[in-house]
Amino acid sequence: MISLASEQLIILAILLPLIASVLIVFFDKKPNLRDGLSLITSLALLATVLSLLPAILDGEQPSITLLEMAPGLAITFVLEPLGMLFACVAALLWPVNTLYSIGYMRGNKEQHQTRFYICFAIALSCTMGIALAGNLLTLFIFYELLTLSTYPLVTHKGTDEAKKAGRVYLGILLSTSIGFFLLAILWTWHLTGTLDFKAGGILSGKVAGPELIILLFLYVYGIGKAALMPMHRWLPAAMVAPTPVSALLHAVAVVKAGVFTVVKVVVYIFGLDLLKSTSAADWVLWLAGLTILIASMIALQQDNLKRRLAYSTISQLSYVILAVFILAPLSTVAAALHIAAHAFGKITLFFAAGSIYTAAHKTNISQLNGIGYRMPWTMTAFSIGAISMIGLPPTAGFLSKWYMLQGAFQQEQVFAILIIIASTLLNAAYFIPVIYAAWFKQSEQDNEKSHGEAPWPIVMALMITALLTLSLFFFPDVPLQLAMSLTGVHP
Amino acid sequence: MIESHLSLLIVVLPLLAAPVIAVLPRGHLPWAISTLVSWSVFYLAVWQLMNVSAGNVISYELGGWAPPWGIEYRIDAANALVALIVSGIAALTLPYALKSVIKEIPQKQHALFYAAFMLCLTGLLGIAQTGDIFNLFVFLEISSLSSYALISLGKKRQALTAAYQYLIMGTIGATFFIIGVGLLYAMTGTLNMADLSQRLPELYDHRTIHTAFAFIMVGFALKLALFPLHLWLPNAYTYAPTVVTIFLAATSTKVAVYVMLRMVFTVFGFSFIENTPTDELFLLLCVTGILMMSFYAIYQKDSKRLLAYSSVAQIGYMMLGIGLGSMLSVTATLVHLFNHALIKGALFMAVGALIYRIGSSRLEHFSGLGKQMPWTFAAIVVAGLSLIGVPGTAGFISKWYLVLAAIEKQQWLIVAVILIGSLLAVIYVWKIIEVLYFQASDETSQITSGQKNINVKEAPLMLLIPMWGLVFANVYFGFNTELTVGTADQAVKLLVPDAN
Amino acid sequence: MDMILGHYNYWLVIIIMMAGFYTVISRGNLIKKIVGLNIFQVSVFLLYISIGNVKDGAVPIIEKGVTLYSNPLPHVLILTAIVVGVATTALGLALVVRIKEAYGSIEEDDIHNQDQSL
Amino acid sequence: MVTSVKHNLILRVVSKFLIPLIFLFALYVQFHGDFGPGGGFQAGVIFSAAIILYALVFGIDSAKQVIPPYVLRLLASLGVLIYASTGVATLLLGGNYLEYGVLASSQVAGQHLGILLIELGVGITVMSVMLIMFFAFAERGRPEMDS
Amino acid sequence: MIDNIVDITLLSLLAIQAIAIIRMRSLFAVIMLFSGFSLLSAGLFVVMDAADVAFTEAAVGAGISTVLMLATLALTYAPTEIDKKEKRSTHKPWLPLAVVVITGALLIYGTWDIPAFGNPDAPAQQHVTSYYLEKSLPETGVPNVVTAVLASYRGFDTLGEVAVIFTAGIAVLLLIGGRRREKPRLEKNGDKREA
Repeated sequence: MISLASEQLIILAILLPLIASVLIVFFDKKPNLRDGLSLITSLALLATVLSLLPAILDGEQPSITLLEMAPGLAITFVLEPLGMLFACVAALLWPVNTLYSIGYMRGNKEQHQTRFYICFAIALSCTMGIALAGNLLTLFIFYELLTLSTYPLVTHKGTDEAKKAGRVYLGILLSTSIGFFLLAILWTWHLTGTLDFKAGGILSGKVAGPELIILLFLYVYGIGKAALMPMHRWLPAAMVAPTPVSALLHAVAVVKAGVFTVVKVVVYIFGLDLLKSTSAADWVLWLAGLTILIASMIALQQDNLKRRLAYSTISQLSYVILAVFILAPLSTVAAALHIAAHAFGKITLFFAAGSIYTAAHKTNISQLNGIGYRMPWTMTAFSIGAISMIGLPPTAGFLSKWYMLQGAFQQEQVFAILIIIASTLLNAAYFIPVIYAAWFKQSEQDNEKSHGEAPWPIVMALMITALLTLSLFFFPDVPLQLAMSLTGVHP
Repeated sequence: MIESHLSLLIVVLPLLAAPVIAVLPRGHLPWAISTLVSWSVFYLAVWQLMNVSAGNVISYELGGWAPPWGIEYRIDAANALVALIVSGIAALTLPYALKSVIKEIPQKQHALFYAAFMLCLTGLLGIAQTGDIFNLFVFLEISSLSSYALISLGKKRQALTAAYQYLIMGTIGATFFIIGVGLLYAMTGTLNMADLSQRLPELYDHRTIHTAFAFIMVGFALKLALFPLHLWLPNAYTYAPTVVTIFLAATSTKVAVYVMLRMVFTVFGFSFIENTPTDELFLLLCVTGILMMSFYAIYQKDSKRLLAYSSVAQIGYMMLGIGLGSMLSVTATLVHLFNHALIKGALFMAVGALIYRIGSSRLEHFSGLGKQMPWTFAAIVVAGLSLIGVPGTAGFISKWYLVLAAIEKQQWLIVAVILIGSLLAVIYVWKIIEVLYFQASDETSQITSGQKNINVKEAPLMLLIPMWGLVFANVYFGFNTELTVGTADQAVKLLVPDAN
Repeated sequence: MDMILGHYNYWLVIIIMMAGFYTVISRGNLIKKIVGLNIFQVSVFLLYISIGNVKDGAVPIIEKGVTLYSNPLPHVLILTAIVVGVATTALGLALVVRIKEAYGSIEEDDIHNQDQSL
Repeated sequence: MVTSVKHNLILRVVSKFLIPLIFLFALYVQFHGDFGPGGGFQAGVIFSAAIILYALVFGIDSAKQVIPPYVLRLLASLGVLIYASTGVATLLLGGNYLEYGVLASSQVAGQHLGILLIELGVGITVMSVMLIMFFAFAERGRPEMDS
Repeated sequence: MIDNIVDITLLSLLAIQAIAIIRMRSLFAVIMLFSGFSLLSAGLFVVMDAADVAFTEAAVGAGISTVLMLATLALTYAPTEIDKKEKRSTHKPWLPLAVVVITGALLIYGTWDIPAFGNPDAPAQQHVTSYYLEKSLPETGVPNVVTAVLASYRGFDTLGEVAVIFTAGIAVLLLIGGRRREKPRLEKNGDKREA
């Protein structure tokens, strides 16, 4: 009974945003209805996803197959812990982000707002599809659709710069996914005759030696959304998009879809044991490490706030990859947790950046001196987010890094440990100055009258996410349980 | 009654319609009749496909003379599938034709135009249905002559030279084909395909057979514009009237591909191909063709020409399937044959709708039309994605099987080429989409003779409905592969019995 | 010697065929191309008829007492082919006329140059 | 080319005799095809040749009065229809397409009838198409001739 | 033997004419030569016992085709123009020459295994044909086997043939039916050289 219901819920979770996107078309001329509709839908989606929780916490894995394209190739959805976690994060942040968007889009009088909300809803639906996908094919379909549905958002401004950015965005994401990811999927299909996600992986015993390395390479770089260097260029490019897009999609939905896919592939396609047995996966670890460091260093030099955040995202994503490829159950838990932790933190930071832009029309860090006093809420939230990025208590970031280190120690991955420590310092190095400038520096031209806080929806939104960042530290049980049941460890 | 003569009526109905239409007065009557005929033919084709989908073979003896003495129609899944495509595209193109033709062709020629269209349909269907190689030649010429005439009706004067060029190359191709047929006849004394496949095996080592094979292959390579024999195609597709381009692009090359399949696997037989050394060369041609033509497509400034070059590249994909010569790869060829017809049909229809509104096919004149013509734009996007091979579209299925076939054969170079090809497709498809999607910034619009498409209206329904019919087909066959892959499997079982 | 006696016919036909083929692909004058095409096709007809030829065979019209006929089937095929040939020729020539009207020339190079200059 | 020979008296007289003969010959070829060389196609060509000769000698306009273009168009279609519908007739009589045997009581008689019909169709179409072509080419020239 | 000699002579003449046609640049002469060419080939058909084909080739090749070609010539070169010569081709003939040589070589290679000319036991003479020669009279009552096969055994081909002719008719009407178009279809009227 419950399983039946939850199957319907799975479909509902994917359909809700789609239906919304269709309805929004008709409200083109009535902005209030349109925005209201978006908000309601996002809340409905949240309710749907949350009502899936009990089932999964009872250890069920309801699944539903829509149609079979060819024998063995089906569009299937399965509810499993990692996917649930990802879905929760996305569904939780969408309403907040919608609230924020309303404030931001109106505050900045953006064009084509209807198109914006439509594409946003579609993108969310694709994200749900990725989170709940039951096999590689289904996942791949939604993965590509996500890329395409976000293209109009990235090029929203329609300027030549936006066009260029759009080209880079599509160029990298499509070419990697068609050139490598699809090939890897086909190869897997050729080797195993199935594409289902199975605990312990489906490739064990089917592939070894150099083939394994190549296949791994195809997957890791095919999933360009994970932004592992040198496939990271699209992410900074995507920053021309309006901030809500950068916030939800390029700090949460899209990029997390990338690392999420990597984790899925490692856990359910390769299987930890297969990778542990060989040294085929070591190079990924090293690359992830390097990406973390290099990205952080680049971030250090960016003066544009959003670009700095973008590079920080790149490095944070590689944390997840690093964590997975430590190949310890615990570190896998950490990876799962970090997906959530970073999401909350980073979206807060982007919200803050956007609110500064809306209120003060400032984009560069060098302009932020003393802004904390004019925008106390914003900067408080920003600070919380930054702390979480650095990984200090009492924030979510600490939690994930903690497990990561534990895992690394378990496996005696000295390299990983060093990387984590070094990068923590770097993170601090590029966030502390911002906070310092905001609170303790005096600005020359600005004074209290020049501008105040951003519109209330924005402030409200970023406070919520900041609180989420904190609460994940104090009440981590649910996400933790989900992450644990992913690999079945109980420390 | 009808059931037993099904396969025949498919060809004879349009043949009967043509002379009637030719003498009709002006007005919509010629159009109405040809539409009616094409739909009924489509219906018959569906019926025929259902009859053979179980893997059985229909044999129809024309004139009641048993083969090999009389001419035989021999229908298996492969023919049925091709006949279905041809008639289906025709059935969708003709409703589209009504307005487009009124716009592009002087009224006093309409009757003759539709008559020629019917004859072209007759020819293509005749090729698809027949089991006799000389009869094939005759119907090939019917379709060729009518298409030369149809192409020459284009508005620009280049249409004439394009048609002439096609006429010369096409006739050379056909002549090569009958030379090959003549040699085969000299060695076997028969013209019936089934009979030939019986009699050829003990002659495999004869030089004459190899020569015949070479001539037939080259002849049809010319017809289906296999690189580097494609020179006629881009001009023909670019300057022909929109409707003609749609129909030919979606059907004629496909039929030629089918003939290639039939010749290679039924007449000569798979084991013959195995011990001919030419297949490496063949694959090489396909590979270079795919890459070069895709690059050409990227640099085109005219939308129709761009799509034409992409067609040549896509033909390369289908040929790859034949060249690899495994059951899987031939399945891939048949599936792509079907899907590409849908894709190109939809794309040319959409571009045609743009041309219908702004009277130009130059890309730079399309700037910003996406806003004025959202449905047409959406059609281009979906069909374009299908051309790229994005999952959820028909194009993805073709790519899937093609790459799988290449992997199975451990042909990694070909795998790479297929994927690179789709990446190039991303670029040239996006060239169109980007122009349509973004408003022209002022400095660019100055370059493009200041044309701003402010007060352009969406294309009329008569254009949109068929277009979207094909677009939906693109999506539908991207998920439900029962018809495409299922039928292809049946066909391959008969075509490549001894593969692998 | 037998080889030659048995095949000279084919070889001469092939030479004619190639002459026609060469005219088609090498000449720039549109009319002459068509002429070449015709020669090409006629020589193919010759090939077929040669294939069907039987030494001391009679015209394939059944008569009492005659036992050896030449092969009627190639004749049938070629009758069809001739018709196809003339149809193609007519169409080609009609195109030539129109090209002349549109370009004022029937020389490939001139036409090409004009299209380039556009 | 069309007008040059127009006013040559001898030609006019000769052709007055010649043309009927050619017609006769055409008819012979048309219906004797079963027994000797010839048949619808050759007959059609000869027939058209006669009319072309007429046109060359007496001018296209008078030729067009003999056979106006729209008649030619009708005839061309008619020929194809005769042929194709012969096949349909055999269908309706329960045979396969173009299975003449069913047209008459006996197989051979049926064959005769069928062949007669289709040869007729061939002849008509060939004749009229040849003339259509000739007229088309000749007509096309005229504006240039006048100028 | 006498057959062969006639045969060889005719063929050689044809070859010479064909090559002459390549060399010759006066179009009128070319067309006339072609007319002669097809007459000659008609003669060759007679020698090879193909009466019907000869008949048709003479009527079509020497007749219709020639008339049409001359008509085209008259249309494409105004009466005032004295030199109805084709231009010298500016391209080097090597590529076409290579293509032709390769094709020809391939064909000769291919005819190597072909049954000897005039051999009554060749498969072409046996399989289907023998059936026609035996059965056509009893089955169709038509002594002229060619007609029997053309009209009955392969009647559908002939239907196709009629359709082809009909198509050509339609095509010609579409292209040059009626007088000159009011306005010649040019993109720029500037470059229309009047004939």
